[in-house]
Amino acid sequence: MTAGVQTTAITYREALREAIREALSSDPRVFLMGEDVGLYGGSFGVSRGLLAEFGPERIRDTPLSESAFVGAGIGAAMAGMRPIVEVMTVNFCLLALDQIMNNAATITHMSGGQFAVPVVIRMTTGAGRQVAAQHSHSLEGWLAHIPGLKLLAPATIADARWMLAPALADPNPVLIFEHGSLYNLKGELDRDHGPVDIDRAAIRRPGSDVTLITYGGTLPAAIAAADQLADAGIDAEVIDLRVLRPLDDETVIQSVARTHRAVTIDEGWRSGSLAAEISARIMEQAFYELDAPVARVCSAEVPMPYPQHLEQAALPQPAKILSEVLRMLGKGSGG
Amino acid sequence: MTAGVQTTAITYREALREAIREALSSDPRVFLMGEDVGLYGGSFGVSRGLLAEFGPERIRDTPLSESAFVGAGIGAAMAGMRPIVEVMTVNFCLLALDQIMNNAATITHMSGGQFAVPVVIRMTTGAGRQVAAQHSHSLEGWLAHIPGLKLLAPATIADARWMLAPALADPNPVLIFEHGSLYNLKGELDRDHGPVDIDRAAIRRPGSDVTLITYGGTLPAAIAAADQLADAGIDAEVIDLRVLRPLDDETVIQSVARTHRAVTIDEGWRSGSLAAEISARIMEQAFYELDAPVARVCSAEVPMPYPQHLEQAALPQPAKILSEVLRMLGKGSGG
Amino acid sequence: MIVGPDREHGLHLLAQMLRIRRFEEKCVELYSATKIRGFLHLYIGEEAVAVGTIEALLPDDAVVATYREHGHALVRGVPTEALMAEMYGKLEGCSRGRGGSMHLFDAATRFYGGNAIVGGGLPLALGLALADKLEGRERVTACFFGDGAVAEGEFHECMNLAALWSLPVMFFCENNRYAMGTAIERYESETDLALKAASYEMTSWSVDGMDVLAVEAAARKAVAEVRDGSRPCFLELKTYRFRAHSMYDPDLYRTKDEIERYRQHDPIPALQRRLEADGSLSASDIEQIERSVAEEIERAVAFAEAGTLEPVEELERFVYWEGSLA
Amino acid sequence: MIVGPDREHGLHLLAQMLRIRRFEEKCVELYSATKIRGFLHLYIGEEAVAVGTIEALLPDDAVVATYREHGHALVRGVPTEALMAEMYGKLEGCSRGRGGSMHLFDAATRFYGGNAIVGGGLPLALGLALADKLEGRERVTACFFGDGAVAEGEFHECMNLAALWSLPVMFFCENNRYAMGTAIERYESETDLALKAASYEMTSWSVDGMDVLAVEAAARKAVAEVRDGSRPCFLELKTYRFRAHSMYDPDLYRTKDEIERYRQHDPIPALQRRLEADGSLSASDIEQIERSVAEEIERAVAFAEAGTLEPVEELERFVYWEGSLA
Ligand SMILES: Cc1ncc(C[n+]2csc(CCOP(=O)(O)OP(=O)(O)O)c2C)c(N)n1
Ligand SMILES: Cc1ncc(C[n+]2csc(CCOP(=O)(O)OP(=O)(O)O)c2C)c(N)n1
Ligand SMILES: [Mg+2]
Ligand SMILES: [Mg+2]
Repeated sequence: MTAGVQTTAITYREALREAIREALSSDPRVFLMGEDVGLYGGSFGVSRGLLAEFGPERIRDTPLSESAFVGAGIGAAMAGMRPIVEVMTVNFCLLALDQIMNNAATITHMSGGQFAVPVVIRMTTGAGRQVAAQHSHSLEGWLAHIPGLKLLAPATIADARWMLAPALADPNPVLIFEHGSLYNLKGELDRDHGPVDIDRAAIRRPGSDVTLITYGGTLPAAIAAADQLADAGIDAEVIDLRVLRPLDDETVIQSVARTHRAVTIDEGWRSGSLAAEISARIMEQAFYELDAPVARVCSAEVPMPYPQHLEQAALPQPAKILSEVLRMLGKGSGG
Repeated sequence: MTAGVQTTAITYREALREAIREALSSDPRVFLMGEDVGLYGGSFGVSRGLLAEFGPERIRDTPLSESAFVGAGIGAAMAGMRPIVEVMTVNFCLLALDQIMNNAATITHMSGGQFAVPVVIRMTTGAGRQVAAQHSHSLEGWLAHIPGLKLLAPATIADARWMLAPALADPNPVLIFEHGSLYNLKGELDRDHGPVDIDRAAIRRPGSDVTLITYGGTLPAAIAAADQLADAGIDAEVIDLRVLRPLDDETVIQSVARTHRAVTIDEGWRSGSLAAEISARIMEQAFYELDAPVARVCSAEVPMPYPQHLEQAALPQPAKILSEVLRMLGKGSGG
Repeated sequence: MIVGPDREHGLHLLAQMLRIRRFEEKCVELYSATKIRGFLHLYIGEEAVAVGTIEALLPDDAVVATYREHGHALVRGVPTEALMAEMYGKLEGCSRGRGGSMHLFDAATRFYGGNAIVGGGLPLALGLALADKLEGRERVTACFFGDGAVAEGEFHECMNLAALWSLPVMFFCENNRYAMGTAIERYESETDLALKAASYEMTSWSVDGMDVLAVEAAARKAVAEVRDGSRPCFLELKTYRFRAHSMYDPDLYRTKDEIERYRQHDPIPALQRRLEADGSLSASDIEQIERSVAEEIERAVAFAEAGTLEPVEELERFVYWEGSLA
Repeated sequence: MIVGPDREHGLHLLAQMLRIRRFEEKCVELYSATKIRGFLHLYIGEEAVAVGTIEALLPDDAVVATYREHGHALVRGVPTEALMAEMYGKLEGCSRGRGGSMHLFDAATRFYGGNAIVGGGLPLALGLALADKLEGRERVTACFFGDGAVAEGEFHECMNLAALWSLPVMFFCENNRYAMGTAIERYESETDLALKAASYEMTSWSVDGMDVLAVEAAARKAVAEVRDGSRPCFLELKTYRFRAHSMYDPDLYRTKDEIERYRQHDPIPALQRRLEADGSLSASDIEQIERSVAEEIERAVAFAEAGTLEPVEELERFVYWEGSLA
């Protein structure tokens, strides 16, 4: 910790709440709506206390009507408000996808640039809590296919705290994905940090032998793998994409130009994953820099099974990243 | 045409209709349902005449309730029927995506293999008719992300005619995408052909210098580009993927191993396209065979604009394929 | 019984309906000439609905419509030239040519589209109204949709949410008895749509949508409830489309007889007859209206013809907002 | 006034409710011991609903339920051992361990899940019923869902389609007054749910879901309508959950008082008192039922404990169907 920087111990959940509280306090156009965001405090406890502080007009509990309230957020944004819409989990956003793709992502273009859609849509994403096939999707990489949207994946406490303000200031619809495994993450928060750059990826660990590219819930696995690789004398760089659309090619390509090797770690299903897009972009922009084919460590292509051992086997794990890198460097066990 | 083969001149639309008629005639468990499939004859005229022939119990007009009737098709399939559900266009399937991903694709696995879901869901896809942003999506490559589904894209009259029977015989949910630009395609149909293989891609034009990989609505553009390349002395192989999930890697990889160059042509938006997946797989399985990076010709990343010149500019065109290949072969205009 | 309008207002309503009718008749011509492409959904026969309802709105109110929205845009005040240029896909169009017939937008008149997904506009209307409510503005959001949209889940979610939150949304259900080729009896178990609205504790009425005076009277009453009561209302407008669903539709699912029967209730001659009976309308009045409408449309066509095509280099503009917001 | 059951039937109903209660109490224990993981939604307090309604079904009928479905699976006849093994995620579970608490499936008893998307099971129920209708089988599909599901668009689409097509679906709406932490008055503009059903021209009733005899009587009547009339019915069962929404829920959105008030209507003591008053139930009866239930659950736990974990190599099985179909 640099001397002189004011920090506080805080959880990822609290960091999100602070960001929302700050937005509500500083801009009367901001309001929060979603299922159980009010009296219940949010199904993951993010908005606990906000109803008491800001009242039911600005902290709005909604019926189980995902399409209606997501669309209402879009409409309110078109009319000049700055709504934060919480879709309880990414699994339920399928019910609102028409509104997201055909309205939020499209209206600015379709109207010839007349209407901005400054809505922020937050959702929890990811697996790891044994909640089985219908509640364990990681769809953020897949949703990054849609032009007109911006997608953010805060993977650190600082990003959880500081991404919301720039997302609300953005004139475009911004989707923010909070991985369920991160809410209880604890760490020190730089209190004077201020809004972060929501255009760029971040290098979370510099390295020279291989680039590990990831985001959101799999950042801890990538860091853990990099630590284990360091023990084996391999110096891995870890890139946290942070922004899933539009992708920051520059940071990725420059890293690969230094390391000549890349592995993307992505909790989405492998086929058609964001990891595929990263691989294709490296192919297109850095092919001649590569010493080995870009590899992917993704989730197994199965609806998530309930039992812990199968779920863990389906998810990207440090051990799989490790063995991918060792194989790539010709140091595999030969298995 | 080989001597002795019985053929008839037929359109793609008629070929689809014949396939549905055959299915209805040969299996009492088959029925067709969707918006305006009956009295109206299908919004693209595919089912014209079938209501009169098979009656309203088996040709069922539905309300505008995409989620309910797609889900009802899934349920009926679980109970032993063989429903053909028509979603008028891919644009509206967003409203039924929860049923498709969380039920159709998931129930077999989630039930531990107890229930099969032999439903066929047909939809029109694609742009090119100036119907603008909300009616011009090409989402089939994107939907190929979902495990548990099979996805087919008939690009020829033979596939339009012969893919339905194996799709209905398949115990899994099968999505069939009919590109709107193909319905009026006319050609000769081999009457004795019989069910086609729905596991494999097809080489539509053998070649040795470069592999053009595509499917569905962009097959004609790829063929046209190959013809023009032939004029320039470049021998392009054209692969029609036919099956978008699970992908037939073997046909693609073997071709690339021969040609050492590949371009994927895909009407989906570029980022997160099926073309990205193809690129990533070639990266993983044939990196050392490549003489140049795999390229993609996709749709521009915009909601489709209405005016013809902008729409055509947004779509993959033979000229773009041509220039991609020439660039790859170092024969670009240098522009 | 609706009291007759004063002469001036009567002529105004007639002119508004004729503007729509003639505009669309011209569109049909232009479609055949391939000047207009893509989907074209005509409102011919239903003009009394847009004219009567929008009459009840104030300039600051908002409108959300469907893909069958030329009439609404016209009478709402979107410039006819910009509308026609949009139909042509020209840069000077009200959506810069990018939207076309189904996606007319106009910030100046608070015209929020043109939505081609059945039911897709309803949630937007809720949001516009919510913004007004939160900001304490006494504005109304008028939301138009067809009978077919009532079958969509979205309708149900939006009716409940609007009623629950007392949002100032005016739901105008244009019941032309068909969703594309499917008659309402064939897709709704209960065809009394106003009854459905009541099941959300929402005030609802039904009115003859072929009678522009009746429509206007009902709309004024309903809009007043929304504005003063700050709560949603539902108005069913019973109407009929004389033309096919779109230019692609062979229109084989209903009888010529049925269409003919409804043509007897054509809202334009109906109003004309009424005004004539009142002595408020003379042959020269009609002639003058027709002439002025024809001129307006001619001007619009000339404007559209002279318009420019956006340079291809600008294809990727407006996918994201250009610049920042206040 | 519901006539009292005969002694045997009364004891049967009591035993069924106790099976659910004790099974779930054991699940809570096992959850604390981390034998059961993920989401666990308890039915405690609502037992009369599953017991009374499923009593009205024939063995060949189908059941579609929600994530709060242990009770339904148990009384429907899914073997208790297989249920408990499923809670453990063991290969011997009724979904081979892959589904867990929210995804209980059993082909043998036509138990079609366990669906964790609110409203997600309704379309499936329509399809099961449509298959029966098309094949001319006189079966009923019972579809369970909560009050919260009524706000989903899917509910609306399914009510209409079921009524329109006269599908033999029995809609059982388990109104426990809360969707997670939100009370029904806070998310429905019209809280009379049976009234909503009526807006689809569907026969509907409402019944005290804490009185198993009343539930059974109403369910028998409704199911008979569905079976004989070959059309859907809607039955609202007014009930209450005594426990939190799931094990994650701190339950801070309702008062202890409210919960206590409803506990006075606990369906199990209520039936017990009634049977005692009739003289049909003695202390030794209760003791015997409790003993047999305890043994059943002990056996199930032992079975689950002894069960096997599926080898990791089998992870990718069942994503696609293995083999072909007839
Ligand atoms: C969600 C969705 N489903 C299907 C369609 C195709 N479609 C366009 S208009 C239409 C009929 C709508 O009927 P209605 O709501 O009554 O409006 P009308 O056309 O009669 O004005 C259909 C089925 C669509 N655009 N959106
Ligand atoms: C579509 C969808 N939205 C949100 C959720 C999260 N969720 C699970 S249960 C539940 C409450 C449902 O309430 P109700 O239908 O009344 O059933 P109950 O839990 O009371 O039995 C919610 C919001 C979900 N599973 N699915
Ligand atoms: Mg209509
Ligand atoms: Mg409930």
